Amino acid sequence: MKPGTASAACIALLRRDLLLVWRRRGDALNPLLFAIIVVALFPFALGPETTVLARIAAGTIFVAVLLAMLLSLDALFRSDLEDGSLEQLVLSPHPLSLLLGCKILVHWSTTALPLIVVAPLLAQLLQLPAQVLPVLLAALALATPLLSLIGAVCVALTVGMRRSGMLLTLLVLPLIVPALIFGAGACNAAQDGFAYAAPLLWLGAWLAMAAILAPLAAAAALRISLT
Amino acid sequence: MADFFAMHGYAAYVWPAYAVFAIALIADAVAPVFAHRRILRDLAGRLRRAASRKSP
Amino acid sequence: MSIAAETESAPLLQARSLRFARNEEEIFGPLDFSLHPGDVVLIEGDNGSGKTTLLKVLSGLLEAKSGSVLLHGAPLTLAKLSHQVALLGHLLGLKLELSALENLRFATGMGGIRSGITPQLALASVGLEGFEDAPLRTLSAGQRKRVALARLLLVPAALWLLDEPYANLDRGGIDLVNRLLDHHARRGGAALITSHGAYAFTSGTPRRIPLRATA
Amino acid sequence: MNPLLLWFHKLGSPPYFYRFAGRWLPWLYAIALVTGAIGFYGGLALAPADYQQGDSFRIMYVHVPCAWMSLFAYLFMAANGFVALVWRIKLSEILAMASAPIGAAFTFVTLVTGSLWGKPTWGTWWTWDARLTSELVLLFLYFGVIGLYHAIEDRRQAARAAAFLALVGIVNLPIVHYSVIWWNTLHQGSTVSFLGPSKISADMLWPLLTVAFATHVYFFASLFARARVALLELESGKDWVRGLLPATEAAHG
Repeated sequence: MKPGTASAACIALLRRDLLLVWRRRGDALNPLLFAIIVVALFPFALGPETTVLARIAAGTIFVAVLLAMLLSLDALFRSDLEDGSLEQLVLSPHPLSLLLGCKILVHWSTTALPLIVVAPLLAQLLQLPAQVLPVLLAALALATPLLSLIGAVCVALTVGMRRSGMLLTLLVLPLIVPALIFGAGACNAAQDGFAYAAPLLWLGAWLAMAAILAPLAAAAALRISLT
Repeated sequence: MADFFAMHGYAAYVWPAYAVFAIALIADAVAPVFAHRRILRDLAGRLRRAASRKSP
Repeated sequence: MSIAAETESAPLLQARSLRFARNEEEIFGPLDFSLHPGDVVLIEGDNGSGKTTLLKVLSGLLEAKSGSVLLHGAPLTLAKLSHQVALLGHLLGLKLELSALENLRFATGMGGIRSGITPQLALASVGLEGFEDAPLRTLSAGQRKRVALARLLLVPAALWLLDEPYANLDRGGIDLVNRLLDHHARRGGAALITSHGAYAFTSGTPRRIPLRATA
Repeated sequence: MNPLLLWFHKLGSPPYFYRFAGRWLPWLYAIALVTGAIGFYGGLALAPADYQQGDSFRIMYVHVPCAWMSLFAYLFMAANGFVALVWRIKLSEILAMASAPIGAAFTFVTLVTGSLWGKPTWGTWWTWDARLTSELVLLFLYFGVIGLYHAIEDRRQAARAAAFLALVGIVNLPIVHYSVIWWNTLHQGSTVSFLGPSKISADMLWPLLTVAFATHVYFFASLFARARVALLELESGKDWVRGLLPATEAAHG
């Protein structure tokens, strides 16, 4: 008899969830498409003037990426709840926070990572100055995991509800205001020639804290919603 | 007195602020009173129905 | 050593004046029973009598209103119990996009595996030889249930909590469940089964616990 | 047992708290009304006009106490939420959830009065001043807690989930506040701080503190009233609630 180890469980969970995303890869593209469409709408609303677009580029991309991720957050535990996998997950012998951490990692790497990859394209659409692009990518790389982590806590709280979309938005958005402020703020500072390290460091510190606390909080929240 | 209510031209800002404060707090204070009555009424109705079901 | 002896004699699972309430409304209780190695116990009750809820309370998914659940004589905590308990609910916990084999590999990755068995062997013993790589979506409800039963065979859990294990199964499937239970009991395991009574055991007479909603 | 602990223990029992809160309720409302009236009289009539802002500064006497209360109510909610989650005390769940709508009301008043103050001071109804922006985020946090509480069917589970959200919010609140301050200085907004603490003279200060006292007392009055309602709802099957009924029946004839 071989009892499962925590690392084997994490690997099994990561493999299964990535495999599931791969099998439903059409759905996985939706957030990407959403972000591109949202960004493409702005020039229609504001006119194609380069200076105007460049001014709002970083903020627009940030908002579009966060909204696109929010759109996909709802599904984080939905299918697991519907087919009973979530029950099995909660009952598994391993720390639930660790397992949820794996699920959050999968969420981030399958929704945020593609968004970061297309961010240069979005930046080009909105005429973001080339020297700001690295700052934008760094800020996105730090801010998107925060959304996955904090979002997971909120999803865990709303997991049993049939229509949680609007409520989830209401729960998540106030909590991730700082990510938007620091992330887009760093880009704006870089664009205006100011120092941009401080907000990025703040994001990093917050991310480090959230990476530890959020999975624990998500596990506790999930236990509350399931019992 | 009229001077007091005029607030030296700031009446349009000062009095609405106090009005909002008063309205919000009165609404907040009244809501539980009505809820309290409604619950007791509902409960009494439920008990009456239960009693009439037992002894028709 | 005395501790070991004590745990030896303590029942695998014990419920002591267990009650459960939802929104302050009593669902069942008080319940007293114990399960020793080799026991297969049937919980009988009508729809809505709280059978599924009881299994969830015993597995630690739901919290009892009062009373206690003891596992090997020690109070139940989620972390401890889950090594030894396998729950099969109405929802099977299987992914329809994945094949039977992929589902089982995930289960063994999560919960470990018994010695002397492989996912392939488990599938063969529930009569699904040749369906290893078919996505679960293409299988029938009964066949999916069999995959879930194969998971029970693989995962090293001494206590099985089975919610309506006979549902969706044909004659052969019902026999299969009985054979698995028999095997499990002889191996020193124990099982708690719910049923609303439509299915009869084909072999042996298990202990029965009637469950009635408390008025 | 320590008599104070014993009393707290007794207070935790729903019927005892129901009677206790019912006895105190009229007194609390009366104290809040009287001290509030004194404070407002002092603020509106006795305090001298501000040399810069003229009489518009008198909005301070509603705005600032409400802003304090919006934070106080949140802290109170989170503290009770913590107790509810750790020690599973039913009364704490109820108190946490009862303070949410009161806190939201205070936050709302803070925003509206801040806006009414901003118009004569800054020339605009809304400015993204750091404190106002934080208040706005706080209002959304309140809405989230209230929304979550009403979206879950099981009352106790709902209270626990919402209390948990309140705790997540309180961990996040300092980060929100700091980020908003940073953002505000980056954008060099037209922020004129309402008043520096040193500028305020004693005859301006005492009405402010009196009103602040009144709002705190009011908070507990409203809290008790709401908690009584929630207790009745949650415990409607219990004998002590049924015991309340004959009297009300008789009163209605």
